[in-house]
Amino acid sequence: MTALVEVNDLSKAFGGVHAVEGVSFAVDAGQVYSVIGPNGAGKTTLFNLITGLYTPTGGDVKLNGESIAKLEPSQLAERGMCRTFQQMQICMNMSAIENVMLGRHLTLKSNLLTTLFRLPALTRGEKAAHAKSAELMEFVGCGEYINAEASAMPYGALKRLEIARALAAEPKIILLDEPAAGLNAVETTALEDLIRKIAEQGITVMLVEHDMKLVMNISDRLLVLNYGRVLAEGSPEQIRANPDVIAAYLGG
Amino acid sequence: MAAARADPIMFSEFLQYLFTGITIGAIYALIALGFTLIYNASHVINFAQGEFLMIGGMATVSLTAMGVPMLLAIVLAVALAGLMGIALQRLAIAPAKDANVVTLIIITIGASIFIRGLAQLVWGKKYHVMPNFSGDEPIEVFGAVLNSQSLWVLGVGAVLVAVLVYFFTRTMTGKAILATSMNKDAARLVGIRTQMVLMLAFMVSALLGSIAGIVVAPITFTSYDIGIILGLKGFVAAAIGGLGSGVGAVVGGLALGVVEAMAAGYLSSDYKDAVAFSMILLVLFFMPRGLFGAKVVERV
Amino acid sequence: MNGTLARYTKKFLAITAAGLLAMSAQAADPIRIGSFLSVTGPASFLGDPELKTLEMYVEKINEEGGVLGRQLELIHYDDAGNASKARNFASRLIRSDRVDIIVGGSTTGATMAAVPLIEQAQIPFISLAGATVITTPVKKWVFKTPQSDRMAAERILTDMESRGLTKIGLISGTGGFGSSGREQTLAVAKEMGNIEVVADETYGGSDTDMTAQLTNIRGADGVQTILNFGFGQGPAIVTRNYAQLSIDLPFYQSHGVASDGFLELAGDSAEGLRLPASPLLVPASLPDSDPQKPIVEAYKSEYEARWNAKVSTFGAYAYDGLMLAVEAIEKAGTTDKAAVRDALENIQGHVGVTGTYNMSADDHNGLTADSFRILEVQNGSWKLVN
Amino acid sequence: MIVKLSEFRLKGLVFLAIVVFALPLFISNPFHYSLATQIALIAGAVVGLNLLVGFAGQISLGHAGFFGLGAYFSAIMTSHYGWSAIPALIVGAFGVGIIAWVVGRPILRLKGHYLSMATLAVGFIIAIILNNEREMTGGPDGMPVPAFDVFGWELSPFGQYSLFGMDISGDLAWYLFAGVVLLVAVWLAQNLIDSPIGRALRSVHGSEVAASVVGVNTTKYKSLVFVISAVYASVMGALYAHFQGFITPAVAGFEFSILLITMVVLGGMGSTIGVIIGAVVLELLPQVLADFQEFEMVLFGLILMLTMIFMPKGLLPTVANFLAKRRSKSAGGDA
Repeated sequence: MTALVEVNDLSKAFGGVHAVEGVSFAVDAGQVYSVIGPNGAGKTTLFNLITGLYTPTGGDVKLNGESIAKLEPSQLAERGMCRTFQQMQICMNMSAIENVMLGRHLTLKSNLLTTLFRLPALTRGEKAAHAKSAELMEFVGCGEYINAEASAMPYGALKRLEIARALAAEPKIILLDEPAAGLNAVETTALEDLIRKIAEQGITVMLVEHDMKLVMNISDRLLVLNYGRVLAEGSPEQIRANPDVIAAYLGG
Repeated sequence: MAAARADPIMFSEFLQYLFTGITIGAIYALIALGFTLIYNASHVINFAQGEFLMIGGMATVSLTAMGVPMLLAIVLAVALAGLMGIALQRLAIAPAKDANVVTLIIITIGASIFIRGLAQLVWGKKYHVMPNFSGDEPIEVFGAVLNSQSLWVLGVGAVLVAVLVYFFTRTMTGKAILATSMNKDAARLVGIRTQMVLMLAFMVSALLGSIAGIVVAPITFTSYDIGIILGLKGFVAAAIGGLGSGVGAVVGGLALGVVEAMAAGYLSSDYKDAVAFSMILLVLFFMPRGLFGAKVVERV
Repeated sequence: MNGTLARYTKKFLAITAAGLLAMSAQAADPIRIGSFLSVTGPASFLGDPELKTLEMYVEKINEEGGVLGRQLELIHYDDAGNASKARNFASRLIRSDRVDIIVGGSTTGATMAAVPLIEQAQIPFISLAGATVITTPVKKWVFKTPQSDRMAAERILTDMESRGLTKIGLISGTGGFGSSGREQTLAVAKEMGNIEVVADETYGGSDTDMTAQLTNIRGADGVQTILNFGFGQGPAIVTRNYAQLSIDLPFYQSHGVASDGFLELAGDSAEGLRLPASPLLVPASLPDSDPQKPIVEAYKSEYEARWNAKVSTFGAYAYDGLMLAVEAIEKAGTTDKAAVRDALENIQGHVGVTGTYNMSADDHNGLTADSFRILEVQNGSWKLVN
Repeated sequence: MIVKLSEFRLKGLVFLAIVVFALPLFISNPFHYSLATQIALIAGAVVGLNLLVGFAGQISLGHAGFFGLGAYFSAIMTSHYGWSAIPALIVGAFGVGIIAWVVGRPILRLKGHYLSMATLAVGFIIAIILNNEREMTGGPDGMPVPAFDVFGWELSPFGQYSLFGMDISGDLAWYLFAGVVLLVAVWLAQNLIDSPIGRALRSVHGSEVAASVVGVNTTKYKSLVFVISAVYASVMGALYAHFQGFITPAVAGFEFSILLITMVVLGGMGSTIGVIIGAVVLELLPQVLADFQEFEMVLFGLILMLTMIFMPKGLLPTVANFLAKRRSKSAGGDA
């Protein structure tokens, strides 16, 4: 069986500085796969490379065996890859549920004629998208904001809203960039449950996270980056026992 | 070699277009530098930039007409423009600091209409002449002629650029402006009063604009509405060079001036402005941030 | 909705009818003269003296007892040289202010934008703009006071011909005046046959340097003289660039710059250039027998005394426009629009500042090319050549 | 709990319809109709521009170029080639759409001020061409435009018509026509906004990255909205030309472009009714200020500046916000 995501010798340099260098790993379908490492280790850069925001300077990324290194983010979404961001990307000019409905974009057939004259086909699609989005908001735990404007929502709820939007696209794999950052203990526990529920639906989850407790609890496998290179890779137990990792975290 | 006989004439024509282009280009460059200064400090495109030019020229002309000696008139006019720059930042830009980019553009457009309206009330609608700084006798070079005032424009332009370079690399204030432009919050953390810096940027930009307005007035004449088109051309030059780049502003200005003159000379005077505008589209097509614009990596 | 409309229409008609009755009842109501002028904007050098002229002469006429025993009321708007604004203000003058006659339209664009409206509303209109198209073909309600650019072109080219200059380097502004003048010059040259335009360059209204265009003209094959058609500050820059390049070909400008303001801007560079103009610039050189002399002198001295500014040819267009309107109203004996229009069309031998007007059913301008005098700049001032 | 999907969707449109049809009860002068007609047509173009600027967040400083192209295409085809106005308008809109698409693809990659610059350049080039091609366009002095005709029936501001058995003046007829055109323009714009396409457009403004990672092809949508707003401008430009009866290249000029975007920003970006208010204010202001004569320019600049400083979000959103706050305050007091 081939891995869902396969990263091969991936590198990215910004004007001579290597943010990511020679990174290789594979993620199997259905896994919760976490990327950890100290600040500046290249975790977000790695995510940006995988999701098409950056073009790699070397190496390759494969999704389901297809090379995706040169594709646009929107093309990756078509292939079932979705993500959230460390610095949240919520459309503050839209209502909460519209943000989630945006996630339905690829599943909605939009045609200029039906749109302009608001023909029944469009209203039907919109009603369904609305219902599905409301359901997803309940699922991620921000059901109380269904009729709210995004700009009126608190930080924690926005983080969950962003996950709901990614889920709305019905992805095969979802990449979460520091979903627990800025959350309190209660919210973090809720997030942990949410990630489990997502994984239970068969969606592969990739995670960049600083909260070690969360990461160790839910990950199937971990990748440790340091200075843009792979320091270690393995199960949570293996990582916990890895002397290089301990040195990097404690000594660094 | 049949064309050899025509060569000297062709060369002197070319030289003539070049002189014309460089002179007008130097003016554009000075205006573009004003845009760049304010853009760097505040990310605002100041559509009232041309009005500083107008204030410089008109105030000098009206003061000399009142009998004030030329040099003193120039100093007063520049000071007036500087005050105007400060007032613009304090009264119009600072109170709207949370507004988005387009809103700020409209505010500066409102300000420019307001300033122009005031100038029209005070100075009237007529065009005015300012004498050349050093005689009307043109200088002849290889069959092409150069207005002596062009040399003033180029010379003053070069001095201003040198002063700006010194200001930004050698003085605390200049460095503070640069630091603020790179990262406002960090600048504030290290104790830079960013509002003060913004005010300074507007003032320096106004000084620059008014000096440009004074040195070009003998060539272009001056009137209450001279700032519109020159301001616009300055913006064009700044965009060609890359917003925020001092080198870009100078190169962009000169390039725009030379292209205009060459287009008028060799292509069609009807379409010379269209040629200049096509040039921008072409530049931006290949270099979306202008010739020397900073490459910004979007952080997500 | 429908009922409302009907009611509204009835109401509207009732008000209009009442208004008409009221108007005819009070004969002492002022005569309303409407005007839209380019008082600001790029053509303000036209609109500004025109407005000043209208204001001072309406005042003066009122002091002297008005017209038909009624006072004049001037209602004026600034179109800033913008054609849509001009149309709007024309509409406002006709429909809201209900003026009796319109004297205005500083530029051809502003005039032409208002013409369809004026023709429909059937109100006499005296334009102050120059282009031939305004009165050719004749439009029933539209008249104009300035000579057309075609006459200017004829006058200039004839003068050139008489000096043996047949190869012209033409440079013109891309604004309405320059562009229409260019077209007329090309057309007249073609008709005259022996005149050839060997270079044809243009410049934008706010260009600051025309050296490149002049260099091109200088290099044109066999060029003998240069003609600049344009107005605003552009021609002054052309003149200065011409002098800087030390071009020694005879230089002509159009009537668009026939003002002392131009001489101030162009300075010494203007020395020796010729242009067609009204005698307003040289009243002293007119022979005493010239019927225009007293009128020109009076206008000049009155204007300059009142505004403490140099008189300009463009203000004179407004003077002639106002005086033609007054004469027509007096002749018609009423402000009835059709009667005033007919009177306007029949004006003969009206001596104005610009020239002597002889209107007719197929000439709503009433001037000939002879009304232009050729002036030359000598020692920094205008001299009458012929 | 769930769904208020389309309940109040067309609130703005209904409000606008009431204003449009009630206005004849309050104005009593053909000049006012003429002004109102002109405002309605310009407002239609502004509604289109708002799709681009307010919803998709892409600045255009050259939109008058498309307005002018539509106006001149219709003027030229009807006066030089004997076309009827409707086909001229449609073919013109189609052509302008294609031009916008061709131009839009490359320049919409640009961001922020660079996009402003590029659109400004496009607008300028169009205006320069209209100014220079005298044979076709009449040059800077402009050209007359025949009356608007539908299947041989002419709509002229100077005519007399009968509608449902009632006599109405040409001015009123044009006003009603322009009002209906504006309502249709608003309706189509609202439909577009409240749709997957509209969401995609707004997301390009809200967060282009977010849009792209859920599969929105941002380049495609930016081009689409650019084309749509250009077509709006073209159609309104054509109608404007026929209404005015005479056009000059100023309809494609830089100043008019700035005026259009100022209407959007002043009224309230992203609010369809707001930008119409912006158009109304900025068209009426010069009429009001005309009485101040030489102070007109100072006052106009001052009013524009102050409004934008104190209402940076635009007139309508600021007022709506203020009312909402007061309402919630008084509601809080009741509770």
